Amino acid sequence: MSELNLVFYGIGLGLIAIGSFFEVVGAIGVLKLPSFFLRLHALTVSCIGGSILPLLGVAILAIGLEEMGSQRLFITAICLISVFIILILAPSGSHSLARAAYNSNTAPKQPLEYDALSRGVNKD
Amino acid sequence: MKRFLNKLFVFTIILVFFIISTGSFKYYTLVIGVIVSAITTYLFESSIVKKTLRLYDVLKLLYLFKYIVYFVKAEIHAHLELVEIILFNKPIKPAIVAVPYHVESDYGVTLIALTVTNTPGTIVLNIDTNSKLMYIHWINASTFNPDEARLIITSGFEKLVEKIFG
Amino acid sequence: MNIVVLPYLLVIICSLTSTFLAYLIVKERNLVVAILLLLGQGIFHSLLYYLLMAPDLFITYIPVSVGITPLLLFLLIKKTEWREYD
Amino acid sequence: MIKRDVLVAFSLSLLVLSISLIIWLEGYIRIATPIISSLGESYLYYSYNPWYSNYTSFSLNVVSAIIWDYRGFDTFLETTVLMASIIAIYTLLRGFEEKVFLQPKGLSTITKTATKIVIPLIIAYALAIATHGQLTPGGGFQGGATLAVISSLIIAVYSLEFLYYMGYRSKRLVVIRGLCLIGLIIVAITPLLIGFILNTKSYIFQNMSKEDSFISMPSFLFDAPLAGSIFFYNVFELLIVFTGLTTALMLLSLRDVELKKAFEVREVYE
Repeated sequence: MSELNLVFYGIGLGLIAIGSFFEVVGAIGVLKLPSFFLRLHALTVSCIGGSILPLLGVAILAIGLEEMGSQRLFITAICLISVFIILILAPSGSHSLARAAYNSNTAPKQPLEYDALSRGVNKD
Repeated sequence: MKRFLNKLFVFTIILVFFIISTGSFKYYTLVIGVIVSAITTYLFESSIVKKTLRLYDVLKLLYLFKYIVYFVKAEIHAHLELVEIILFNKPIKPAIVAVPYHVESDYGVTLIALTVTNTPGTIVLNIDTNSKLMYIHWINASTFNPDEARLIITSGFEKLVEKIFG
Repeated sequence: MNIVVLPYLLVIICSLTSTFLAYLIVKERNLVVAILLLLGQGIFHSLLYYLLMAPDLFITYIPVSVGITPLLLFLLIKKTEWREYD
Repeated sequence: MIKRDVLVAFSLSLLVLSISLIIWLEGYIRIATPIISSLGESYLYYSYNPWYSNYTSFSLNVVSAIIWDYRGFDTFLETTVLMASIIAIYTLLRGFEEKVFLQPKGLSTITKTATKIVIPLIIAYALAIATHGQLTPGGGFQGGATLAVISSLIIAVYSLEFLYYMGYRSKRLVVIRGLCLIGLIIVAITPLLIGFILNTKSYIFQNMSKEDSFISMPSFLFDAPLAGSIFFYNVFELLIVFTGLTTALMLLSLRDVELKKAFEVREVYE
């Protein structure tokens, strides 16, 4: 293994380690925070930090594995495409969850200090 | 041919995705991929890209690069703040604030909303296309005023998004 | 522990957990929650297919169990009632 | 419901444990025994074997070879099973009308735009699974189920009205499904017809040349094995499964206004 590949390998492993830390933080946040809307914020932490960073880590790690031949480029590309798709779909999912929960009044909104949406605004 | 660049753009993206998802680079894959992406482009091109693309739109890739750098910086800040809130019990002040936006196109609005939702600490709750307001649930609100909130949350993204999508 | 035993252990874990979830689905009164649990059971089943070396069934089961079946069941619930009564 | 919460938490922790074990054991997993029955061994031996062209089907994916070549007639009857469930739904809802109001509502702009970007990618992926069914794991049914996810996404995000706007009607879909079944039959009897014209012996559902008949479907396209009729079967099966599942989804998501007449008809019959 050449030195450049070793650098790729190290960066990949480091990104995966940071990602697992954020995953744990997100899980603690989901258990700890008081209301549904606050828990969605913790979910975003474990989505971006906990799944996008490790995917990028795997992509970089796969470039370093020279013995896999040309197949490693496909692994890298698949990881990057998954990152793109998660970046699009995960926030739109949490947006529609929050919108549905707010409009149907199923989740308690407290604690909430200021609500601009309830002051005479039409909901589309 | 009308809107040739649009068709070429969509066609290339789908062809590249097809080849990557099969995991092989043979003539067979290439021929089938060209057929499949031609059909998909014919069906979906007009609904995906509304604007007619021009050749100098390639320069917008530079803004996209700048946008990614900005996005990564914002992500790191927001993550550190959320870690502080969750692990070290930093006091929070949740609020729903109204934030105005000035982007015209659908893609611009979507990109701003997705970026705001992607940064931990802010979630777009609802969007009002008539009065151009976004309602954002903010975990640690420092202000309730729409214009000040816009300066803090979206104005940095919005300048770049306006240059990319217009 | 011999490393050859571990795959069998995994199969046991997956099948036991899907049995737990099946019990919960039967006992659950709120049908929306029951469908979400069914989705989790679908993920376990697809893991089992992967472990038992059936990639074809694995590819089939993911869209069917995660994409189509929940939507069909939600549509059915929307037409009737979302809660069971005694 | 403390007991239920404990069970759910326990199951989820076991899920995480099993996924991490799977990733860790990537190289060691060997659940199937290395001893294979003689029948399975013969399938493995002959499914891609250019030196025995009388027995092979030129398919790298053994499952595809078994499903569409060695037991093709069985699978052909299987594809008609889903038709029975659609006919059952039609009988329950007889008399319904599809009314087009052309005012699609759906979720917010953000979700709609995000879904719009993803839909062509799903189509490309589904077609990649189906057309490479003879090379990698996958095939017609897998691709069709993946493609049907699109219609479920459109119904959930854009509402049923948008499917009408795109030109989908349940009757049209059933007609397309029937045409694809006819296409399957045409592919199946093509060798028989050619044999009839050339006045030699040939079989129905024949793929490669046999000992007593030299007629064979194309075995290679460019540089990859096409596996003869398996490719065509996969493409038709994709359309059959997609239209079948989409019809079921559309019929089950009909609105009350459209079903009003169906209830009246049912009262008359009862």
